[in-house]
Amino acid sequence: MSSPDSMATDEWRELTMAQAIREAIAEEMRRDESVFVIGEDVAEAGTPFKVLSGLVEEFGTDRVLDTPISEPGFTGMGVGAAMTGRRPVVDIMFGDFLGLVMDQVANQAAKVHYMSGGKLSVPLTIRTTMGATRRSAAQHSQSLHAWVSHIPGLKVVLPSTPYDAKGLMKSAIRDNSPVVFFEDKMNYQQRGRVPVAEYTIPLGLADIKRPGKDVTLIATSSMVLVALEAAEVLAQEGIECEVVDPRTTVPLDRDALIESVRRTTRAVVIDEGHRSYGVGAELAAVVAEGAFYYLDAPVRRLGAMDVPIPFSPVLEDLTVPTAEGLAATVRELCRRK
Amino acid sequence: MSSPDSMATDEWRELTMAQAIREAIAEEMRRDESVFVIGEDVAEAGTPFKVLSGLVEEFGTDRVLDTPISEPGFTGMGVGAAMTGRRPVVDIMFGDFLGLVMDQVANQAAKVHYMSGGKLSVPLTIRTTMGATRRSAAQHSQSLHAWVSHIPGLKVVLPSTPYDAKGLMKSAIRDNSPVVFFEDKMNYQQRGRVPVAEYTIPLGLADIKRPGKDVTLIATSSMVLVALEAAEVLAQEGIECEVVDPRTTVPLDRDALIESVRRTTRAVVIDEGHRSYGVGAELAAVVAEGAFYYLDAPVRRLGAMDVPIPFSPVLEDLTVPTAEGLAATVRELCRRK
Amino acid sequence: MDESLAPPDAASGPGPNWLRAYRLMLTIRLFEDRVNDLYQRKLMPGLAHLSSGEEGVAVGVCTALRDDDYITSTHRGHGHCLAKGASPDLMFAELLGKAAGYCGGKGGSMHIADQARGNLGANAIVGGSLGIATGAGLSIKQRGTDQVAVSFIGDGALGQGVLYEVMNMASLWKLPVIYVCENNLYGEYTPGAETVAGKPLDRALAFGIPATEVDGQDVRAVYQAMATAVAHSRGGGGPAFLLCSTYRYFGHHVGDVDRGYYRSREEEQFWREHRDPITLAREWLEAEGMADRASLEGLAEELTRELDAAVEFALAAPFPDPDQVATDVFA
Amino acid sequence: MDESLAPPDAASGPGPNWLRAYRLMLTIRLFEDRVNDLYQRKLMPGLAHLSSGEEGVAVGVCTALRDDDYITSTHRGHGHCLAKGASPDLMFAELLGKAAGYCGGKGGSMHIADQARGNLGANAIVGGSLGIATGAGLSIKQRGTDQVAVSFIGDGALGQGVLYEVMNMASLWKLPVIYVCENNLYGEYTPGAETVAGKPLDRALAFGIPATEVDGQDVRAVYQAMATAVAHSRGGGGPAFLLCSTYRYFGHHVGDVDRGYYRSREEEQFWREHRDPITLAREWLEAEGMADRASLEGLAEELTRELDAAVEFALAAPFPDPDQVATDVFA
Ligand SMILES: Cc1ncc(C[n+]2csc(CCOP(=O)(O)OP(=O)(O)O)c2C)c(N)n1
Ligand SMILES: Cc1ncc(C[n+]2csc(CCOP(=O)(O)OP(=O)(O)O)c2C)c(N)n1
Ligand SMILES: [Mg+2]
Ligand SMILES: [Mg+2]
Repeated sequence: MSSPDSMATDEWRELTMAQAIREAIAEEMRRDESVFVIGEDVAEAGTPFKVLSGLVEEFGTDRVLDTPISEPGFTGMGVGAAMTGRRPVVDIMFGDFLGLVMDQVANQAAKVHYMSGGKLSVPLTIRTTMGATRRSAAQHSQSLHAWVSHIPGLKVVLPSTPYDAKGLMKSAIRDNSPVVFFEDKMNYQQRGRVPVAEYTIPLGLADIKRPGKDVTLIATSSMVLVALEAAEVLAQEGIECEVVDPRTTVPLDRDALIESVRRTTRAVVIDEGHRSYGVGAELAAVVAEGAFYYLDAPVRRLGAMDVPIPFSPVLEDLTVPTAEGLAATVRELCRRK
Repeated sequence: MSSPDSMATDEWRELTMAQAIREAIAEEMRRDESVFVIGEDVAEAGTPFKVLSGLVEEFGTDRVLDTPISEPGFTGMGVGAAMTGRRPVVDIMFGDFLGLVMDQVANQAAKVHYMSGGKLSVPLTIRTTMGATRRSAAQHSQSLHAWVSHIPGLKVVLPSTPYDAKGLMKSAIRDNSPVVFFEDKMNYQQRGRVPVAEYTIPLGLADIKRPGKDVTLIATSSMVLVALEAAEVLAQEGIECEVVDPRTTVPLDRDALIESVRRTTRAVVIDEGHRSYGVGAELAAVVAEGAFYYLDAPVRRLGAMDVPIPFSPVLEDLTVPTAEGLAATVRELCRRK
Repeated sequence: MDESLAPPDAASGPGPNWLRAYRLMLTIRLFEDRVNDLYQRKLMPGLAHLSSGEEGVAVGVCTALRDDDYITSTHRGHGHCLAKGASPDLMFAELLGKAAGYCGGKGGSMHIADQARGNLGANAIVGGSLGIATGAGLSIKQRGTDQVAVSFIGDGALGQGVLYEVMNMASLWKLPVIYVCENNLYGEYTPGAETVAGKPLDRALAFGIPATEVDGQDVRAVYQAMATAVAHSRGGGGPAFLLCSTYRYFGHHVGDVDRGYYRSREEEQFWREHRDPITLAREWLEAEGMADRASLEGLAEELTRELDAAVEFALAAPFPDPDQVATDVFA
Repeated sequence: MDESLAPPDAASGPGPNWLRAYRLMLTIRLFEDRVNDLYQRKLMPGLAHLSSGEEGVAVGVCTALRDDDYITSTHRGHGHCLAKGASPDLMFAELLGKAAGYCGGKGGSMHIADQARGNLGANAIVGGSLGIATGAGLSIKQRGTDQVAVSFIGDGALGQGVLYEVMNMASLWKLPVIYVCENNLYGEYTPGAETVAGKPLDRALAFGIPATEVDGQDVRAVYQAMATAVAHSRGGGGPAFLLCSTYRYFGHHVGDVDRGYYRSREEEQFWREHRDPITLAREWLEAEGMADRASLEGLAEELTRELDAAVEFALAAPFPDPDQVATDVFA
């Protein structure tokens, strides 16, 4: 039930990523009055990326709260509100600001349920952004999903299509555990088919975005698009790539990744976080271990360069993985027979 | 020059880890008046672990500053002082509190040098702790070195012996980049040989703590002791383990790790951070890729369970890697021939 | 800024059962004595931060609260937990890491929570529960109930920036949150005078939050000030700040025995002899003829038996099953 | 708490060269106009936050500083940078990501630093430079020099808890740090009135820090207040807080053109017509006979040529070599 074409509906529209996310939040707010949005410039402004435009008009300022510039404070308040009967959707404008809220997220939100022996729970959704090449420099371009993926008690979502974004956001809001939802700010205008009928996508299910037999490209968030682009090019050359999107790093659909790599015998992991000690390392380690006896070549990893993201376009463009770079890696991998 | 026995000196003493760290800081404070210590209860109290006892008596409260409980504030001040001619040693009492300072550490300290095109630099050392089984529960038992290891611009040190701790601390303080220095709070009383003569250990050099031919155990911080214990047991059974300690996750001595695994053809990574998306994932991915054509078995990873650290001793002890668990993993790995 | 709020009906009403308040304070004192004893006999894992000497604050504050009001607590939270209605036996069980404990042994001393009585949990991060309590206040406002949320913090938490972030929002949005600062003169081994610039009350007042200072050793004064603050917040008046001067008799934690380098024996003696909240309450009860020595001694014996039994229960209780280690990670 | 500090010699001395101050303000205005133009012509990568309308604060403050004094700046930092003595050509080069830029193109508009003139850098994290400036103050005190450190922040930074953490330490340790808050009435698209409880000045006063409010559109008033604060801090008096009321003419960033939903055209017009710092300064200079219309027009033409040349220089300058991407990660 996870790919559009398998949906039991024949009514579809084209939506942008931003529209799909807004629709998911609006539907959940209509469905459950305990859902509310809190963050900076989320109301009249609808966020700087206009993702939430229209929400305050429908739900009012009691359920779409503009805050002072106090990330630790309002994230902590989200935790407390979640512990006492609400389902907050906390907006952290740029993923880079996670540095300000890691105590609230990792020490409070993630641990309350466990520390209380299951008596208290934190049905909290934290929306934030990732992704470079917006010429926003080092403090507004990071993809820090590795930080939260490492903390037990947090679920982590990385949608790559409008369809996934809507279905996963609805599941995130309904989930009784804290969920961190990463949106690639460069993809808000990306369009895709979304059914008219309501649907959700369970957290923890990988999706094969493109089937193939020669090599598995495990890609997250916007890197899925990069992988699909590379796969298209490589198909011309007779290399059939299977593009697998974990969609959530926690829970991680290990079996799906390993199964694919066992079939193709080769794998490249591509993620936009910094390459070292990033999400890509876990994904690579998982398949390298799980598919060891099937692998015909070492598992390769592509990620952002291990440098702060530079402002200058000529430099910034060198830091992120590209379809060309990925295609070259795959060719080199497949020559090795 | 990196193992005690190869030192060009015949004068040695036994020191605890805590004494070795204190000695390193005291020596650097005598050597360079720009070095100072700042943090909570570091002066008269000498930290709750008494690591810094005696410093304030020798250097006074101008160079050993007790702060309010304001981690973000005094860490940020450490960055500013470092940018303007000082060499601060910032004390973050428990590694768990890194959640409060990740903005100062990752967005400020780590990026200033790069963002300024190399004009400004941040010769800052952040000391903090890691390690569980102290019955301190979920918010005082984490090992969060994966967070900082992922951020370009930060160097990360994980000493496993008093000898390494002293030599690496002196290098950290002299380094012109920000360094995060993790001390396992369970090891402060561990004793080891330290030369009387002054010495430093360069950051980025792995050390073979025990040579062996059958399997490589890549271990960090206190897990080195666990690995050595397991190696001793396994030696009785005829399995010769090589124990390799990277000592710094950034810079990472990839070649040393890969070279060892190519020789032994098997590897187990053991680190006390949570297993998923942890430092162990990077170490495993590095050797799985670099030694792919030499490996006789999949690279295994041991880390803390992916659960918040529970208080109850009977539960907490289940969450951390043990010599028995490691030995079992190695046996299973070496059966696979 | 209005420092003194108008006295509410709550306070001008019949008033609380002072014998019950006395009983609670004595329960806390006896509880902490046993925690210290368990530690010294190496029967308790880890450490604990005792609130002996600060009973007047916990009890005075919680006496002004309803069962459905929320509190968040600190690393020094046994008193808050008991004052809000928790049972000593299940608390001891938690402190010993037993399955019967409030958190199934997973939380321990620094994370006891008792949601049945609105206790959202102790916290091992200084200031860590400020966001939670203020968020509970937001939840109350959104749900339209007349509960209040109380955030107990120590004077050390005045150093944490998040306090000012949440006070700002609580004031802007008129949230029913009461910040109760237990000023026991020290943060770990450092005197508050070395870490607090200006006057603590001014920090709350600067955010438009009514703030009052009260003698934390006088349980009736604490109750009076708290009842006033509660009436203000319940009535939609927004947040309030209560600064309670008090003192911890023991070290920062049970293992902190050599305290000479940061505070004097004389100072400790002075507080124990002249400012003890339980002694002061007993003297008042007797003077008012609400109780006589004999009845209070009887009460002490009764509580002693009760708490000894609670310890026995906890010591005899089983540890959690190993499989519990992996449960409750996700809800 | 003493709000008004005693006027220092600095201020009662000969005083600054007001023509130079006027020149600086005009330079900033013309600089920002060109940034906006470069953006609209799609010649500048990314975004920029213009300080047009706030020139009086940057220039008034920096006129009271020495070359060796430190400043930290914000995302809206072009004015601070120019007022502290940076050259427009190297700044434009940085904004265009060129190798000749102050940061070799690696920083861009939000991270320009000019350590040669004590500018420790702009910052893209609201409140992100507060720790840096306060740490520079600690460094000054430890090194025993008579420098001061100035932290420019916007009113939005009043929401960041770290401000209160560092003000507390600056006050406790009497650090020579001056917090200059540019209150331009908005944080992005939200009015300050919706995000600030109580009075901003009270927040500094609560930490024992002398605080003054000043008309940020009157460069002489800003200078006077700043000179007083600087004398206080240089003399070992500790930190000071300056709240400057001002206004940004353009949107939050160059792309923020539809502003009707958060502020009115009328309001913008009012400030431009009646409260423009450059117009006010010019009228004063002419009234005082320090300059006549003709000479000021000549100056405007000279600066226009200078800044156009600076833009040309930056446009023609080469981008950094690709290998620069991997340098400067570690010092
Ligand atoms: C964020 C954070 N920093 C430091 C600590 C270590 N610590 C635990 S208790 C404490 C002192 C707290 O003092 P106070 O708030 O006055 O409470 P008290 O212990 O006096 O009751 C410190 C520094 C911590 N737990 N959390
Ligand atoms: C910690 C943080 N939160 C949010 C943002 C996004 N942001 C950039 S500027 C800004 C508004 C800042 O307002 P103010 O401090 O008043 O400065 P102004 O833009 O008005 O000059 C915000 C919210 C940020 N850069 N950093
Ligand atoms: Mg205290
Ligand atoms: Mg503003």
